[in-house]
Amino acid sequence: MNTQVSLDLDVMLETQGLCKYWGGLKALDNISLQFYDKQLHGIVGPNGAGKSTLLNMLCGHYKPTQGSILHKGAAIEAIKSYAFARRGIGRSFQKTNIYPGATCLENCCVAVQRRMGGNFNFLRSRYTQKVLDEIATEALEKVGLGHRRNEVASHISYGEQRQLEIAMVLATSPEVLLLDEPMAGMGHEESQLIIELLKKLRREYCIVLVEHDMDAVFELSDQLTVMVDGQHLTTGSVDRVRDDPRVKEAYLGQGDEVF
Amino acid sequence: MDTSLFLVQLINGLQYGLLLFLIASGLTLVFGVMGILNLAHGSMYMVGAYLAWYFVEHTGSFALSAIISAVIALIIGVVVERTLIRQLYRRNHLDQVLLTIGMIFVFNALQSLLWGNDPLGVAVPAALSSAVPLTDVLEYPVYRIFVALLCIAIAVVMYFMINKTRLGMLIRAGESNREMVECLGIDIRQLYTIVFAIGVMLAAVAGVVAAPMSSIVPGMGEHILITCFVVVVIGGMGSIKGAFVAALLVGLVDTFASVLVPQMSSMMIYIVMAFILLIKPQGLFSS
Amino acid sequence: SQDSIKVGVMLPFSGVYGALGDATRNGMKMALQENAAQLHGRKIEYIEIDTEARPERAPEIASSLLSNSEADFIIGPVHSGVAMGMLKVLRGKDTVMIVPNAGAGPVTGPLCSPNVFRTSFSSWQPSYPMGKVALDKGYKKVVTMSWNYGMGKESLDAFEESFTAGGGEVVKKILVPFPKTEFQAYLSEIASINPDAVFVFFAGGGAVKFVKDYDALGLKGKIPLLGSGFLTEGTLEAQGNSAEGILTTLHYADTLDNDLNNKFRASYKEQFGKSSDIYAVQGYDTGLMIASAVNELKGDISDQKALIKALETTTVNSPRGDFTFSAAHNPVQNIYLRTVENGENKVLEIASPALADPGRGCKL
Amino acid sequence: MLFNKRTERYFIWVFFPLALLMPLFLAENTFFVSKLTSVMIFALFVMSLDYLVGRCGLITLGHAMFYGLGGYLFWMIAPEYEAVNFWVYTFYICTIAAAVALVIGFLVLRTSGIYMIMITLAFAQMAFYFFSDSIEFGGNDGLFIYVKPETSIFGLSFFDLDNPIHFYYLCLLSLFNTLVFFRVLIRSRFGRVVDAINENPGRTTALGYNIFMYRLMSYVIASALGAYAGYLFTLQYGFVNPSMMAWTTSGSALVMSILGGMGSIYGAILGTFAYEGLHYLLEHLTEYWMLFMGILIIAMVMIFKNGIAGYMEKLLEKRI
Amino acid sequence: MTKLLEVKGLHTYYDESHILHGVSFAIEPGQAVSLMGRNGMGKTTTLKSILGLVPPRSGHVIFQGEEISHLPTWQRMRKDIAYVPEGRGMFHNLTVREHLEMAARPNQKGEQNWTVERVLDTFPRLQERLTNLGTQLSGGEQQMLAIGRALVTNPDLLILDEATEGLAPLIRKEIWDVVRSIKESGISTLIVDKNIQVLKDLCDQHIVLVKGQVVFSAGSSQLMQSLDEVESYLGV
Ligand SMILES: Nc1ncnc2c1ncn2[C@@H]1O[C@H](COP(=O)(O)OP(=O)(O)OP(=O)(O)O)[C@@H](O)[C@H]1O
Ligand SMILES: Nc1ncnc2c1ncn2[C@@H]1O[C@H](COP(=O)(O)OP(=O)(O)OP(=O)(O)O)[C@@H](O)[C@H]1O
Ligand SMILES: [Mg+2]
Ligand SMILES: [Mg+2]
Repeated sequence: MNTQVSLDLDVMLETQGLCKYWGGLKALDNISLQFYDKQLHGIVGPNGAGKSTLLNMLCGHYKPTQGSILHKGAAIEAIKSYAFARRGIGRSFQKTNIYPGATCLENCCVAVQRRMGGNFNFLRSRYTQKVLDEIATEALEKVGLGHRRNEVASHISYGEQRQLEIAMVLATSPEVLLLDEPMAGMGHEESQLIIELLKKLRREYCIVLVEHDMDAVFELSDQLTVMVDGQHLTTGSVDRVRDDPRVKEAYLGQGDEVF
Repeated sequence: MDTSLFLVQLINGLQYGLLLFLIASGLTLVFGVMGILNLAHGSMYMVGAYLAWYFVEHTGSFALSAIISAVIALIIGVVVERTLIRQLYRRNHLDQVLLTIGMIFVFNALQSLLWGNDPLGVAVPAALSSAVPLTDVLEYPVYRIFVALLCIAIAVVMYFMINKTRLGMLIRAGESNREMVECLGIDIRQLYTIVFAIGVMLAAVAGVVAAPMSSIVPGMGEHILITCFVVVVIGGMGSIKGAFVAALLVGLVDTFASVLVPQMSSMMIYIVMAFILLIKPQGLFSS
Repeated sequence: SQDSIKVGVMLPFSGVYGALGDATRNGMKMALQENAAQLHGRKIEYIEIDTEARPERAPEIASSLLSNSEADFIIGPVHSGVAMGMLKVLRGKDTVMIVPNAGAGPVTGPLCSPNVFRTSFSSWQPSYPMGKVALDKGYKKVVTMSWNYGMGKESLDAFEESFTAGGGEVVKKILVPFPKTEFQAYLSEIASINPDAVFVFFAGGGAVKFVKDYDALGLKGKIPLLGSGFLTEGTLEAQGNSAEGILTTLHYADTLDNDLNNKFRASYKEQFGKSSDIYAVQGYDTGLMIASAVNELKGDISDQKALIKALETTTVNSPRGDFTFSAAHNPVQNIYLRTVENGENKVLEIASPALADPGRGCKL
Repeated sequence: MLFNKRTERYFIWVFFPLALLMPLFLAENTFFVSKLTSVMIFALFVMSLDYLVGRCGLITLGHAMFYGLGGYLFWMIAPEYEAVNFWVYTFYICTIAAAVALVIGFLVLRTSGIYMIMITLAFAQMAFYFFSDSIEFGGNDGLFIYVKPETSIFGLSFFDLDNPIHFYYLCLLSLFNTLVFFRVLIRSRFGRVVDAINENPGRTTALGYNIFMYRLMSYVIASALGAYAGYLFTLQYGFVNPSMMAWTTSGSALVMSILGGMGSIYGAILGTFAYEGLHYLLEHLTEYWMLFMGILIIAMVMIFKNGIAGYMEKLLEKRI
Repeated sequence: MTKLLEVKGLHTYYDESHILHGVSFAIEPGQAVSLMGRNGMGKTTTLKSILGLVPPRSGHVIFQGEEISHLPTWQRMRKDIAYVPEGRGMFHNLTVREHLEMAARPNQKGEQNWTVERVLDTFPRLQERLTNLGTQLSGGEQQMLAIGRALVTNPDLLILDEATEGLAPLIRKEIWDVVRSIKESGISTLIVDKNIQVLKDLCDQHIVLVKGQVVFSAGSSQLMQSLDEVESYLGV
C-alpha cells in the first residue's frame, strides 16, 4: 500500500474480492481496492481490462458476480442501482449519455433536481425555482459550457457533449465522482480545463478517474491502480507505478514517447 | 385424456403451431429482424388467400395460382416499400403504425370491392387430397402434412439466411444502424426493399397455403395479426429460432387449453405471454 | 305529394359480417321496389350506415338515425351486441325498429318494446325443433358445439331443451371462444367421444371452416352432423362437397316450392348475380312488412300507434311461407328440416309448423 | 406560462369558445350535440393515452381496458335503481381503476418497448375475454345501465345528465380540465423527470431516480383518467359492451393520438376530431368509406411529420 | 496525376444553422492528410459532407477525377472509401466476427489485402472476443473493431474520425503503426484527431478548420514553421 496516503483519511468506497464474469470471460477477477475521501484515484489499463466494468459496478449499474462493495463501511452491492446515486455516487459515461433533445441547462436541471427533492410534486412548475437554474448554470460554467447553456444538447459537438456529461455529474453534487474517460474526444484546451477542474475538485470529493490520457492521469492522481485483463496489477503512487516494469510492458510501452 | 387422444392433440398443437409460424414468418422478418412495424401484415395474409381463390377459379391449378399470387405479393411489397415505408425510416416508429393502419383500411376496401364479402373456399389440390387414418374416427389430411413440412422448410431456410449468410448479417446490421451499413458501401435501401417484399410475400404465401384449409372471409387478417405478434414477441425480437419455438408453444398451449380449460382458453395464450415476458422481459431467445 | 319515407339502415357492410349486411339490404330494397305500388306514391329514402359490427358504436349510430335523420323505420342489425346497443336508444321511441337478423333472445323477450319488431327469428326458434328431429333419427348421445356468445349459447340451449325433454343426452357442450376458427382440437375430442351425432351452431366464415374441417378430419360420414340452418346459409359454395348431407333446421330453405320463393330466387339471382340465402329473405320480408303497413295506412304513417297496429297484424307473404307476429313481435313461422344436396339446401319436411317463440320475459 | 406554445394557445382560444357556443347552433338537433359529446369523451381518453405514449414513452395497446373498466365498474358498484351522485362515483371509479392500474402497472412496467406493448395487450385481452365470456357481465352482448347519477355538490346541482346539452357541457368541462391537468403535470417537477425518463431512461437512473416509480405513477394517472372517460361514455347511452376493451379500441385511440401529434396533449383533441370527423363524413358519403379513410390516413402520415399539431406548429411557430 | 480526393467549396447546414463555409482541400494519392480543429469546428461535418451523410447545400466532391456529389453514400463508399465514424457505429445485434464478415470485400481492382484474418492478427484482442456482440465490447475494443471493419473493405482512402479516442497508449501506438503501414502500402488516409504531436510526423498535409473554414492548409514542413499559429487555432 502506498505510504504517501495518510491513514487518517476516510475510506469512502471499498471493494472486497469483486468479480464480474461474462459467461466464461472474467472481466473482473477478485479486485480489492480502497478509495479515499478527498483523493483522486486513477485507474488505467489496456483496453478491455475491466475498468469500465469496475465503474459500472461501483455505481450499481451491474451487479457483481461475487464480492462486495462498501460505501462508508456499509455493504451496498445489493441495493438498487438508482440508490447508488442517492448515496452520492455519481458517474459519467464513456459513451456519451445525455438527454439529446433537451437544452444543456435542462440536462443539468434534471441532475440538480434529484437532490433538491419535490420530484413527486405534480403541481409546482419546474421553472419557478431559480436556485435550480443557478446550480445547473454553475455546473455548466465549471466545465466551460456556460455559453452553450440554452443550446439543444444534440446540436453541440461531440467534444462539448463530453463536457456536458461531466457537468451533469457535478450537478448532482455527489460525494464520489466516477469518471469514465472524461477527456476522451475533447480538444486540448477543453482537456486542460477539465484537468484544472479536477485539480480543484479532488480535494473536495472522492474521485475515481479512468482515463487513457496519461499526461492527465499522471498529473492528477494521488493513487494509481493498474489493471490488466480483469486482474489487479498494482496500486501506488504515480511515480512508483510509472516505473514498474510490468506496467510498462502491459500498458505504457517501452518507448519514452507518450502518445 | 387417454394417450391416443393426447397424441392426437399433440399433433394438432404442433400442426397449428407450424401454421402460425408460417403466417408469422414474414412478420418475423419485417418486424423482428428489420424493425418495421407492419400492421398490414394480416391484410397481406388475407390478400394472399383471396388471390389464391381468384386464380384457382381462373386457372384451375392451385400450384400456378400460388406462384402468381406470390409474385403479385412481391410486387405489392416492392411498391409499398418504395413509395411509403421508405419515407418513414427516419421518423418515429409510431408513424409506421399509422401508415400501416391506413393500409389495412385500403386493403379491406379493395378486397370488398374486388371480391365481395361472401365467404369463399378453395378446394384442396387433388394431388394432396387424400388422408391418413389416425384413429377409428379421425383421419389426417395429407395436405396438412404437406403444409407442416413446408413450414419447417421455411423455418430452416430463414434461420440459415438470417443467421449464417452475409445477407442476413447485412439485414440485421441495417436494423441496428442503417447509416453505418451504407457507409460500408451497401445499398441498404435496395436491400430493405427486397427483404420487405419477401416478408410481404411470405404473408401472402401463408394466405395461399392456408386457403384450402380455412374459409376466406373479410377481416381474416386482423384476427391472425395479434397472434402473429404474440409469436414474434414471445420468441424474442429478431430471433427466427425464437419465433419458431414460440409458434409451436402457442399452438400447443392453445390446443391443450381448448380441451383442458375451455373456460379460459381464449385467455390462455395471453396469460402465457404475460408470464413469459414477466420472467424474461425480452422474450425467450433475445440476444 | 308527401315526403319520402326514411328508412335508416344499420347493417355491417364491411368485415366478417359484411356479406350478411349486403344480402339483407339487397333483399329489402328488392321487396320495396317490387311493391312500390303499395307505397301510395311515397318514395323511399335510404340512409345506410356501416355498423362495422361494433356494439360500442351502436347507440350513437342509432341516435343519429333517430334524431338527426329522423328516420321512420330503422332496420338493423345483424349482430346481437349491436342490437342491444340500438335497443338502448330506440326502445319506446317513436321510430319503428325492425331487426332483420340478430336473434338475441332479449330483443323479443325481456327487452321487448311496442316499436321493436323482428322479421328473422329468435335464436331459440331454428334450433329447438332439431331436438325432436335428432330423437326421431334415434340419436341418444349428442355433442353440442358453438361459439361462446349469446346467439350460440341460446341456440345450444334451445336444442338441448327439446332433445333432453325427449330423453336424449347432451354428453358434452363445447363452447369455442368467439371468433376463433381453429376447430381441430375440438374435433379430435369429439372423435374420441364418438357420439351418435353432433349439433352445432356456426355461421359465415366459421361455418365454412367448421364444415371443411369436419370433413377433412374424417368425421363426416362417421358421425352425423346436425346444425342450426345458418351452418349452410350463404356458405355452401365455399364449403363445396364437404357440406353435402348435413341436416339443419331453419325457417327457410332454398328449395321451398312456392311461387313466391321461386320468383324471389330468380329475380334475386338476376339482380345481384348470386344466389339468395336466408339473410336476403329476411331482408326481403322486412321490405314486405314495411310495404304492407304503408299500404294499409294508405301512405300516412304519421300515427305511430296505427303503424304499430298495422305491423302487428300483417301476415307477411314471405318466400319462407306466410308468417305472422307473436305478441312480442317475433315471427310465428314454420321451421323446416333441410339437407344439403348438390350445393342447395333442400327441404325434407316441416320440422315444426308455425312455431312461436315463447317470448319469455316479455310483458307486451 | 402553462400553455407554452403559441399554437396551443391559439387552438384553445378557437376550440373551447366554439365548443361552448356550439349547442346554441345545434339546439334543434340533439344528435350533433351527443355526437360531439361522444367525440369529446373519446378525446379525453385519447389524451390520457397521448400522455402515456407521447410524454412517458410507455406505449400501450391495452389502454382500452381501463376505458371499458370505467363502464363496467360503474355497473358493478352502482345500486340498480337508486339515485347516485356523479362526483362520488367519479371518485370511486377513478380510485378503483387507479388501484387496478397500480397492480397491472407493477407487472407490465418491468418490460419496455414492444414487449411492453404486447404485455399490456395481453392484460387487456384477458380482461376483454373475461367480460365477453362471462354471462354475469352480459357476455358479448353487453349490459344496460338504467341509473343516471345526479350531479349535486353540497346541494347545488348544475348539470342534469338526462339533458344532452347539460351532459355535453359536463364533458366539455372534463376535457378542458384534463387538458389543464396534463399541462400542469408536464410543467411540474414531476413532469421534468418524466420527460427525462422518456428521453434517456438509463441516464436518469444513473442520476439517482427510481424511474419505475415515475412510470408507475404516470401509468396510474393515465389509467384513472382513461377509466373516467369510459365512465362518461357509459353514462351517455347507459350501455357497456366488452368491445370497449377490444384491442381495436386501443388501436384507434393510438391512431388518433399519433394523428394529432404525439405528446402534444392538445393534439389528442385535434386527432380525435379529425379522425372521427372524417369517419363520420365518409361513412355518410359512401359505402366504401374505408378506402378513402385509408388513403387519407396514409396521406396524412406522409405530409405531417409530427401529426396535425406538429404541422400547425411548423406553420405558426416560425413567425415568432 | 489526378488528385485522389478534391473538395471544393462545401457549404453545409444543419437545418438553418450554417456549419461549413466553403471548405476546400485536396488529397494526393498515397498521402496521409490530417484534419484538425477544436471541438465543434466542423471536422465531422466535413467528413459527413464528403460521404453524403449530410448533403452539402453547395460544393463539389471529386474522387479520382470523378464528381461524386450526386451519388448516394453507398455508391461513394463503393469507390473504395472507408469510414471509421466518431462514436464507432457498432451494431448491437452482430458479433465481432459478423461485423468483419459482413463488411469484407475486395476493392474495385479486385485486390483483397486486408482479410478478416489479417485484422484479427493485427488486433489479437478482437480474436478473443469473436462471439461478443458489438455493444458488449469495451470502448477500446469497439474502436479496434471499427477500424478493422473499415480495413476489410480494402479502401483506397481511409477516413478516420477520432480513431484513437479511448485507446490505451500501447494500442494507440499500434494504431498509428497500422496507419503508417497503410500509408506505405499506398492507401491514402484522412485523419481527424486531436494529437498534433503524432499527426505532424505522420501526415504529409495538414488542414485546420476554424468555424467551418479552412484557416491553414499546408505540408509538414510548413506546419513546423508555423507551429505556433496552428497550435493557437487548436487551443493547445
Ligand atoms: N455486456 C457484456 N457482455 C459480455 N462481455 C462484456 C460485456 N461488457 C463488457 N464485456 C467484456 O468485458 C471486458 C472488460 O470490459 P470493460 O468495458 O470494462 O473494459 P475497459 O477496461 O473499460 O476497456 P476500455 O479502456 O477499452 O474502455 C471486455 O473484454 C469486454 O469485451
Ligand atoms: N445534428 C446536428 N444538428 C445541428 N447542429 C449540429 C449537429 N451536429 C453538429 N452540429 C453543430 O455543427 C458544428 C460542427 O460539429 P462537428 O461535429 O462537425 O464538430 P467537430 O469539429 O467534429 O467537433 P468534435 O471535435 O467535438 O467532434 C457544431 O457547432 C455543432 O454544434
Ligand atoms: Mg472502458
Ligand atoms: Mg467530430
